Amino acid sequence: MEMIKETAKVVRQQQIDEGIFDMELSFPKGAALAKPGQFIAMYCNDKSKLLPRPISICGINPTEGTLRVVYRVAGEGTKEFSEMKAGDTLEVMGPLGNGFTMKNEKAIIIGGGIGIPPMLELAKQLDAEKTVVLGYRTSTFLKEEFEEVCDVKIATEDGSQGAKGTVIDAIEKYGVEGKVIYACGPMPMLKALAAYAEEHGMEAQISLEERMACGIGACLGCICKSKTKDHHTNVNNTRICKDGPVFDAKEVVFS
Amino acid sequence: MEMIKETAKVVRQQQIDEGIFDMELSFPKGAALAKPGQFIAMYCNDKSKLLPRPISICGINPTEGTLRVVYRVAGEGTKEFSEMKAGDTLEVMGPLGNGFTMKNEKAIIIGGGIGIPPMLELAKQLDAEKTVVLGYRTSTFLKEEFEEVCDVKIATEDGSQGAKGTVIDAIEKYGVEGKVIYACGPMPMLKALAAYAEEHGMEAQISLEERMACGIGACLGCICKSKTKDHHTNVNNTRICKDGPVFDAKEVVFS
Amino acid sequence: MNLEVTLAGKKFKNPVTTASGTFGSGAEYEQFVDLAALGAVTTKGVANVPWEGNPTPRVAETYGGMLNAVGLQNPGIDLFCKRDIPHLKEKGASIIVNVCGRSTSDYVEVVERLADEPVDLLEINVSCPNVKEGGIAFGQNPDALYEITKAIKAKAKQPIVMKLSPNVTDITEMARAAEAGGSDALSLINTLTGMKIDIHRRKFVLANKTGGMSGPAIKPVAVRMVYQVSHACKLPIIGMGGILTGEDAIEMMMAGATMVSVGTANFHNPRATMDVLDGIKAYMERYHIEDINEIIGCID
Amino acid sequence: MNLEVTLAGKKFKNPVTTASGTFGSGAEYEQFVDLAALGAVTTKGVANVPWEGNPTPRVAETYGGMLNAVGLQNPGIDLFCKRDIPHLKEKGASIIVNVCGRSTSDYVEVVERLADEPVDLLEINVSCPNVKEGGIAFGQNPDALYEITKAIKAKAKQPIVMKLSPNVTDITEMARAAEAGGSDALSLINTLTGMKIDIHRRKFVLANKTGGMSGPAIKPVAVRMVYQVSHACKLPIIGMGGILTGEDAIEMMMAGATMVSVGTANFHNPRATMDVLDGIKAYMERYHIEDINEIIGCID
Ligand SMILES: Cc1cc2nc3c(=O)[nH]c(=O)nc-3n(C[C@H](O)[C@H](O)[C@H](O)COP(=O)(O)OP(=O)(O)OC[C@H]3O[C@@H](n4cnc5c(N)ncnc54)[C@H](O)[C@@H]3O)c2cc1C
Ligand SMILES: Cc1cc2nc3c(=O)[nH]c(=O)nc-3n(C[C@H](O)[C@H](O)[C@H](O)COP(=O)(O)OP(=O)(O)OC[C@H]3O[C@@H](n4cnc5c(N)ncnc54)[C@H](O)[C@@H]3O)c2cc1C
Ligand SMILES: Cc1cc2nc3c(=O)[nH]c(=O)nc-3n(C[C@H](O)[C@H](O)[C@H](O)COP(=O)(O)O)c2cc1C
Ligand SMILES: Cc1cc2nc3c(=O)[nH]c(=O)nc-3n(C[C@H](O)[C@H](O)[C@H](O)COP(=O)(O)O)c2cc1C
Ligand code: FES
Ligand code: FES
Repeated sequence: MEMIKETAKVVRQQQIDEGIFDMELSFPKGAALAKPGQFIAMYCNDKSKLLPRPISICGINPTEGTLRVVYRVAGEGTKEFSEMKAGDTLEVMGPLGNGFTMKNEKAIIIGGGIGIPPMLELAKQLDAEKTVVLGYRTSTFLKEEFEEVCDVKIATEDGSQGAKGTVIDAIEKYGVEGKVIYACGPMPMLKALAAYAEEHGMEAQISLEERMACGIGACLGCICKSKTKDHHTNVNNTRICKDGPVFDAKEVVFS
Repeated sequence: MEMIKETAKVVRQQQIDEGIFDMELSFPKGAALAKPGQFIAMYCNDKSKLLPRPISICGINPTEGTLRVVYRVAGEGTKEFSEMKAGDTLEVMGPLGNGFTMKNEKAIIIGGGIGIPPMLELAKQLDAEKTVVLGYRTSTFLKEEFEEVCDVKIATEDGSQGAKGTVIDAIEKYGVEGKVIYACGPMPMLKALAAYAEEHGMEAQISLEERMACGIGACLGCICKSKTKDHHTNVNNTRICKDGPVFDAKEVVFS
Repeated sequence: MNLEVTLAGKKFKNPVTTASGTFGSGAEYEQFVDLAALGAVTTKGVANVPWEGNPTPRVAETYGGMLNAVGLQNPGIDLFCKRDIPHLKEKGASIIVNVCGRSTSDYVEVVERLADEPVDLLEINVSCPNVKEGGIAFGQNPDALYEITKAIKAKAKQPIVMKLSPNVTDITEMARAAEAGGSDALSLINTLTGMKIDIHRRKFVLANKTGGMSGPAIKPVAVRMVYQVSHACKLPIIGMGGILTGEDAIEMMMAGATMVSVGTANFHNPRATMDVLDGIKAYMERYHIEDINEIIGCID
Repeated sequence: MNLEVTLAGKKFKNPVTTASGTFGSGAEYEQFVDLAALGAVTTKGVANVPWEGNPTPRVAETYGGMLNAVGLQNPGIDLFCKRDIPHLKEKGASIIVNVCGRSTSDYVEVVERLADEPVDLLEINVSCPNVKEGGIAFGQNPDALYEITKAIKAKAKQPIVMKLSPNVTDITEMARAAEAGGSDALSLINTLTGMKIDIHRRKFVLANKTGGMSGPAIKPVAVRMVYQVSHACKLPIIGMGGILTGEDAIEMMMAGATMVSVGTANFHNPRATMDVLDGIKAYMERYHIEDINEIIGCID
């Protein structure tokens, strides 16, 4: 897997929801290589914060040489990013990780909360019959963009839009069917989807999250428990940054 | 002594010599209080560097509400400042220290190297017969501005302009005379001037430098040895940031 | 919202105090901080007689922190009692006096001299890495720490708070020694010994070669030690080391500190103590915490 | 310009190596770094059998540094010898193998297994704060350190480099114990034990509660200890702790290190090792230094 470390320029940034920002980065070499489900490591300019922030790729534009990220302000690092303006620069490394394996089979593309952005480029690129299911708390950022691509079902925690509850509630309420699940979102959602997929004999590709240091497989900071022994360290751990973040749900041991 | 801690805005910045920058800061409350010989504490935006950088005030413009500083890029902090542009902001505290005591007696105003900038505002404000003597390595930044105020004599290390050697060489070569010396510059120069003043029965007000932490007299980081016991700690040390940076040369014990 | 805490039987209006040596005796910060609004002012280490301290340079910046080797310059207890205590009282501040010495009798002399002064606590600095005699010698040996604690406790009118050095293999051993010696509370951490070299001049940056490292860089070590000590003995803790914000203070308190001291942060921001206090209040509001005491040592 | 250094009788083309555990076995950094251009690659700690390591979260950022509690996950010596050593050799790298264990016999087994491998040095990690057994237990007790050093030295074919923990009262005592036990060189510092609390979730950030602190925040402690050790024993030193730039490396060498390891900096900048090397060269050019050996321990 080829990856690039470079100074990228912010091309555009705007706030799209409460605490949620949409940033377009000029990073031509990265854009030329990126695939849906991969992520980039974004470094802070403030040097008291040394570790890169892993952020999923939400959009890939190889023609313009840009990558798009949509992120939530969670702490100091994402706060710094959110204050950047067009023309500002930051160090980035990527694309990182494996990305989704796109299959030509009927698909359910599922995103929950801040796990929604990485599903957009997949929804665009996946060449198969597909439905998108999105789980929000209340406010429905990026929904319109998904709707431009294919049919979209919604779940909200308070039921203010779509099904009330989780993405699984939406799948059941709207009778969404498919052979392959592609998903990103909070751990409980992924765990539930893994069970759902197994029950329904579906394949599930799930994108996991963990605290990272190197982002490239060297530090063993970001492992998840795996059913089989990992090729790298010969134990039941696999590196999310390098061998993931996307895993076959059957391979993952949920805690 | 009143001092202010505030976010100041860079109004103008330009490079005026190799590694030497001239910055105008909008800091109205500071400008209203400042006197020649005082300094400000400039904080870095990069949070890996916590301590403020003490920089002398080179110009005071209470009407515009600005203070001017001229500084040399010596390390990481001054490098950060040098990269700032009009409109950028930084935290500053000041005015700090005592400043020069302006006497209505024939004066020699002496600056050496990066000790030259603090003498400019003094040269402007001092209401007395005065000559300015400036010691440079080679290149003569700010010289023209001093010349607008009064007669200026120069020493350069290589003799490329003015007297060859130190400011004392210039004083002797040009027969500069006065009752009071006001000086800022490297320690060896100040030590020599203290001896020169004593020999010639002159008063010498010298501005000292030391590494600082608080900048306001609390940490006891920045003391110099004094001939009399200090009012603050009752020992032969005096705080440069608070009781200085300007001292009567007779009070200072040079090491 | 209750911010009042009790430490060693003394009440403080809130848990925020100043780290000794970073706040003088308060006067220098009065333009920025209402001293009466602090839980207490902890003053710069004071000895039985004036100390000159170390040669300069005494301070150096490091990544996310700083080194100091001030060497406990101080005016001696006489001038301190005559000038600094009355001034602090006049301003309405509660007072924690930090005491230093070269020998046990030095410490005892200061403590006795303070017997009738309006001082809430005596913080005993046996952990200064920047003086040749005394100081750290007591702070790195549990037996010596036990002995000096006992000697000071025997003479002290106010509760004593032994201040521990982090430059030890096992901080809990030191905490237990101070507890056994009769300390009423503990204060930690003092600075970590460090060094900086000026590679251009090929010289140590500090005249003293080594200095004590402080500031946010050391916070994880401080939090760890406060946590360990709070589980190793029963004494209440004044926690310090790298507190810059209210969130840092909350972290230190969750680790087990009843009060927190703000040190190096004052140099970065002269209003740091007030910002820390405001940050604590904001945290309490956000999570509907009625009483700050709820969060002390709240995680295991 | 000579960059070659000799340590424990082995020649290295330059003084820059990688800090164990921050560089895997090199493969992950190959896109950024020519492994053959390094003085050596120091590999992640390897034990006699595969280790699973600790639960996640294993890493946390701190001010100017980070904490890790990876817990020495490793593939075991068999896979290491079969895959990692040949790969490194193929890339032209010199190799320093970092060895970990839970008991003396674990260490000895690994060391014996490496006897005929093309490895330059064996760095013995007796200072990992993140595993329950072994590791730090040896690294905080001079007698235990002496014994294990002796046991390993008796079986090792390559020179051994005991890696010291900074979590001790007196690093020189540990250095002398390792010297007495027969260590050929010393490596320091390993990480400082720290803790971080997530105040919003009221939980430890690391599953292991405590972790090892590394990065530029700890550099002053590392420089101080390297300096102290270089004056307390005769062994050459591999210095590490917070090296981010060539200037940091020069500082560590002036303090007494013959080689330097770059660790956490790799996470901040995957080309950090190369940048450090370039920075060293730039410094030498600027000051007309012909031979890097001139600056080792050049200040007292
Ligand atoms: C593969 C991957 C993809 C991600 N994609 C996105 C995305 O597209 N949009 C988005 O908003 N967020 C995403 N996240 C989460 C994002 O990385 C964190 O929100 C972010 O790192 C927080 O940084 P901070 O400095 O604001 O928070 P702080 O809490 O100040 O960060 C402190 C440290 O913890 C790490 N950290 C904190 N929270 C997380 C987290 N949830 N996951 C991993 N590391 C964390 C930070 O990277 C940093 O090292 C992703 C995480 C992973 C692992
Ligand atoms: C009262 C006073 C007035 C000054 N006025 C001026 C001025 O008008 N113009 C100017 O160019 N310089 C002036 N200096 C020197 C200036 O403070 C330093 O050059 C500057 O702090 C270097 O910071 P740095 O981050 O670039 O260097 P670094 O070496 O990276 O700084 C590291 C630390 O050392 C301190 N430090 C380094 N050099 C000095 C020094 N010479 N004096 C004090 N602290 C130092 C820094 O403040 C910082 O805390 C003055 C110093 C003092 C004490
Ligand atoms: C400049 C300076 C002077 C100090 N003087 C003292 C002192 O006199 N007595 C003492 O017990 N601790 C002293 N300390 C240590 C602090 O009180 C505190 O324990 C340490 O700095 C850690 O807290 P911080 O990281 O918030 O600064 C001093 C620290 C600094 C930075
Ligand atoms: C993620 C991580 C893993 C580490 N693993 C090991 C290890 O396996 N063996 C070891 O001796 N030291 C290990 N260390 C310690 C480093 O080798 C080094 O001593 C320490 O990080 C200080 O250097 P630095 O500040 O440059 O990172 C590890 C450090 C980190 C950050
Ligand atoms: S973050 Fe280092 S291995 Fe994944
Ligand atoms: S810098 Fe703190 S007393 Fe002068």
